[in-house]
Amino acid sequence: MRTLLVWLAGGLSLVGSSQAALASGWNMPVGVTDLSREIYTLHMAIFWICVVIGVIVFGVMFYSLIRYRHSKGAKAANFHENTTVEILWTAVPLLILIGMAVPATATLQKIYDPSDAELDVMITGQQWRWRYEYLGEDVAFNSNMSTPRAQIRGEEERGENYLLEVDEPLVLPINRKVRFLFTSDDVIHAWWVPDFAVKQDTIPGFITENWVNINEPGIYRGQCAELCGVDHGFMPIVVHAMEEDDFDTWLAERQEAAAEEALGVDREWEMDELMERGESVYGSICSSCHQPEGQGSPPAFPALAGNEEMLADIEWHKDTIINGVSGTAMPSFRTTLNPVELAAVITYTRNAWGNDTGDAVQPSEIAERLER
Amino acid sequence: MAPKVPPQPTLEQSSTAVEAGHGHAHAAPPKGIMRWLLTTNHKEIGSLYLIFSLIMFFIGGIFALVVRAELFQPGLNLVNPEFFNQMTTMHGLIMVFAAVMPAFTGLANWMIPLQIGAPDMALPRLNNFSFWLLPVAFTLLLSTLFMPGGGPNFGWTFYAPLSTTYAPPSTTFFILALHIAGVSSILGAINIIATILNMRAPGMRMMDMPLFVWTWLITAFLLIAVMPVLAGVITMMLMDINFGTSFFNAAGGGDPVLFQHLFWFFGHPEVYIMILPAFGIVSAIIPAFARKRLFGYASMVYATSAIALLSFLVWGHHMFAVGMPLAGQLFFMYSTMLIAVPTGVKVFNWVTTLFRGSISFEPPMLFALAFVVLFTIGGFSGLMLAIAPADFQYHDTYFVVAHFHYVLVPGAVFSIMAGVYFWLPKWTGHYPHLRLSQWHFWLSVIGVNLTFFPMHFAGLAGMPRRIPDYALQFADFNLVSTVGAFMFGFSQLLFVAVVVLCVRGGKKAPAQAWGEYADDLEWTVPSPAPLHTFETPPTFQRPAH
Amino acid sequence: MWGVIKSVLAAFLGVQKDQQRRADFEHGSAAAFIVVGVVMTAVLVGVIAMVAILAAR
Amino acid sequence: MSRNETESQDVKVRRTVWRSVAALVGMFAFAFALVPLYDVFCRVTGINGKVDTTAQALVHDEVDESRMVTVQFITRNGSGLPWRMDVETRQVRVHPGQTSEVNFTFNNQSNAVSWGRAVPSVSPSTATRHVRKASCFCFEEQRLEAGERIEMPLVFQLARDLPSEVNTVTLVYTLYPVEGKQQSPLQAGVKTIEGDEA
Repeated sequence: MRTLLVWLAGGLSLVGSSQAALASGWNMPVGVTDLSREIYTLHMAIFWICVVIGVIVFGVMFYSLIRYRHSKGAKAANFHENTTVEILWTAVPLLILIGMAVPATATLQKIYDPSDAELDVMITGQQWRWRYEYLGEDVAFNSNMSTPRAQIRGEEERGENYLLEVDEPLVLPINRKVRFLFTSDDVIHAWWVPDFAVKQDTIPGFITENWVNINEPGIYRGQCAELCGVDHGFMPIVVHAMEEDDFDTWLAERQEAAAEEALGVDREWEMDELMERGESVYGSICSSCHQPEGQGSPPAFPALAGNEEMLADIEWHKDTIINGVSGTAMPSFRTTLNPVELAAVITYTRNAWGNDTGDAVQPSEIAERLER
Repeated sequence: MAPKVPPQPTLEQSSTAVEAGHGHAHAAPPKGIMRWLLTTNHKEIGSLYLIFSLIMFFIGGIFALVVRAELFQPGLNLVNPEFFNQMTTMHGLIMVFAAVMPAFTGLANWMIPLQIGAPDMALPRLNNFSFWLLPVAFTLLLSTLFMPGGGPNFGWTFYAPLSTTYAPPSTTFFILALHIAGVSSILGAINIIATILNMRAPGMRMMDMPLFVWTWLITAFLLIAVMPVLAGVITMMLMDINFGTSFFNAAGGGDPVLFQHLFWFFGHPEVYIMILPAFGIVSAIIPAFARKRLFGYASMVYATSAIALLSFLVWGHHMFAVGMPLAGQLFFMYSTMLIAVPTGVKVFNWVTTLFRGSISFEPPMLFALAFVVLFTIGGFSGLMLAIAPADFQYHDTYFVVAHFHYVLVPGAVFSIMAGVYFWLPKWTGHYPHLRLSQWHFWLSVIGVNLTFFPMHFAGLAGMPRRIPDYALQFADFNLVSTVGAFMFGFSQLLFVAVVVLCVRGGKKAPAQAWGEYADDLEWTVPSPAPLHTFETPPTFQRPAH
Repeated sequence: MWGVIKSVLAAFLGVQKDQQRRADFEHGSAAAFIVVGVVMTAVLVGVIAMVAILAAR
Repeated sequence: MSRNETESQDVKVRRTVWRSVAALVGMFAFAFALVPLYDVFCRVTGINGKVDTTAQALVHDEVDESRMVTVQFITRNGSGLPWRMDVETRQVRVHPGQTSEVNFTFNNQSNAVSWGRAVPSVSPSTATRHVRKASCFCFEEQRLEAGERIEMPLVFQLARDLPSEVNTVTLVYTLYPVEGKQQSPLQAGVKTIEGDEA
């Protein structure tokens, strides 16, 4: 009986998948992992079961509504219970549900198998970006939405991947089991890529995990799926899945670039350089809260333009950016930005929008402060 | 705190036989506003509840239309994301706590004493108090929108730490408002339980009670069980925000996931609080217009109790994505699937009641039939959501939004409207205007489906909930939804028109306004029901058919 | 007692004959039904939990 | 309705009300009781990666040399604490049953005394119950003088009954300031004055 049901479900889902191909963009994506396909099959199976039950129930209902109209002189029968029928319509749904629970349990068991990952990626949610760290590989970066605000405001034509594009996508190899560790710096976010059928909440102070083994190279897009504040709608996820060789090359390049950036810490930076770099860091990291012109949006996000506390005390300024402020949305940037970026953004905020203090903070100074 | 109350009318004369408008021996009630402020009459308080919830339904509806208008096209067109979040949050809070729940309480106030043959609620002064808490609570809640930093912006589920550490300063007022609304619901629930258990007409046993009374009794028990948990959760939030505790703050050794467990331990039974009375209303209307006794009365009562008990075991299905261990995931999946069985029993019972009946389509019946179909669709998507692996894809998308709106709008809200159309002749003495009611029904049904059906597709295609702007592939779905939402919203003005016209006049209704199969006790008193009824308890007789 | 359990079991499934139901309500006390109902709910929780834990292994 | 019946009904109503109120109070208390219950439940079952924070006795039984498990250590900074937290090694490979020690350093980089607390979390959650810690700084409040640097060991063992599918265990420590105990030098001064007056 059970096997029969599973077969039935499978058969129905085949019908479903051919239809889904016709109506892509209306249904759950089949996805590019074994698990996402399995979940899609479950989804279609339960969907068709619901359709069949619906057709029967609504069929009887509408038949009755048409056949037994008072206006056509229908006379009501007088029955109001029938134990056999009642037992039947309790038992049959129960069996159908058991038939559904079996494959669903099997799929869940596969999802909960943490063994034998070849690559660990730590994913941190932060208002409102994602941070990816390749554990043990010395590669880490932030991933911000790259859709220009002008498109959102409708001043520019919207691109094909409007709101689903980032400055730096997460790059993953195909055919390798990749383990994700999730956590958050502030509130709860949820990392979701429909094509992987992975949706996991990121919880501050706690760590959760999930994994993926991608079958096909490509670019896969998703979004944050847990309300996380003002820009919840603007923290997309883009994953670039590559052939294994390409991934290894990419990883080596990233490691090299990180090493190069580290060398830049020791040299003396010009004011212009710092301002230029700072502007780009500010634009991707700070401006979503403190606003592009530093005007902030009090009371949650104080203005930086003309902020007396910040301008009067450079040490306090550095301290706030490096360590954050507890109990507020201001996180610690100690590890999420490198010394060059920290120095640049401090310099920028002390000199932009009429804050003309003339202070230039050197990366070496910040690096020394982080090490001491 | 309780307002000064006019002296209780003395029982000198049975009023059941007395025509409304003359022959009353009661002390004249205070005039003007004081009459409404001080009333202890269950019918007047019922009307107050219903009027209040109708006003709130429109306020919550306006918030929904702001949300839908913003989502009409991609881009930030009308409001900024901060205000958008306040609108989604307020829409949810107002609709749940200020529209749907008070509407059911209003119907309970009006109808339960009439249906069980009691002269009034058991605790009339408490009744007055619990109503007047509501305007206070929701004026306070709405006023947070004008406070610095804005109103609540963390969704109606107010997950910590977004609602604690990262919340706007007005959150303390939000908590206070919710506390007051909670006290109001609890007092209402106590009153209903005390009335039903102690004030039934002689000869009416529990199993003789109309299903609306039964479902409300079970709902009231649920309220008493879970509203204190909500009070506990928001008290913990209050302490985290203002007194430095760390219930939900990881930094102090707390756990944000604990918040979700506590919230949904309240929240899932809360969902049933909003739907069980609807089952009762529909179970009264369908037999009346199918001219046939309800199929399986007893199994309806049992299924309602089973749903209520099971509702305490399924909260984890709201949290499949937080990283529960496998056994927990499976437990909540199985228990959630199980709850589909008694729910199915109810639908089958209604359909079988229709089978071989003699069916006519008066306005209350139209809404009740739409309820059965559309609530069942919401039930199907609920069943899909119960499958934990598939829920990873559905969770927090528009698929969920579609699901719970199908259960709550053509579910709870349609049942309330069906109930209003059903009982309007009893309340006003007139039948509702037929043509207008039909227009209201058809525009509402079309509007509701235009609004919420495309959301299924948007969710499956990958659109998350609670976003103020969306990727271009979701544009068509959202456009249709918005058109539907405005259609549904404006067609509710017809509802107001029908009610107002019905109060002022219309075709006169007899005592037993909907024929011999609407035969509960409320149909034995004249239409409109006089202010005081059943001061001499009626003799209850079991229905002949 | 068996009768009460049978009735509650029937109630869980939402199946109950009108006659049986009348008999219950004429003879049984409400408290017995409530207690048995709660106990059976606890048993149900145990059963589901056991199945879940076994399946999770 | 006779006077007598009315009274008895009042009594019945009153009884119902009191019972409801008792249930209410019970449920309100239950909500708060859920907090410690949940905590205990989590520790017993390991849900949520919540770790038992008391020191446990290590078990000196046989080491399972047929199995190697990778234990990863990750340190993270919550906002508002001017400390640097480091771990001497990012990961170790151990046999179940084997006792290992890893050193963590805490460094107060500011020029004021401050209190911090490292909150631990373990993944996968099925492994949580099988991580035994003999000495740990988790959850304990640490006080560091301005510029002070301390080293603290974590002595741990993986239980031999660690589920077989687990071959990587991740321990994450997030460093948070202790609320209400941080003070800037200025505030410290004010406090002393108040203390004098008292």
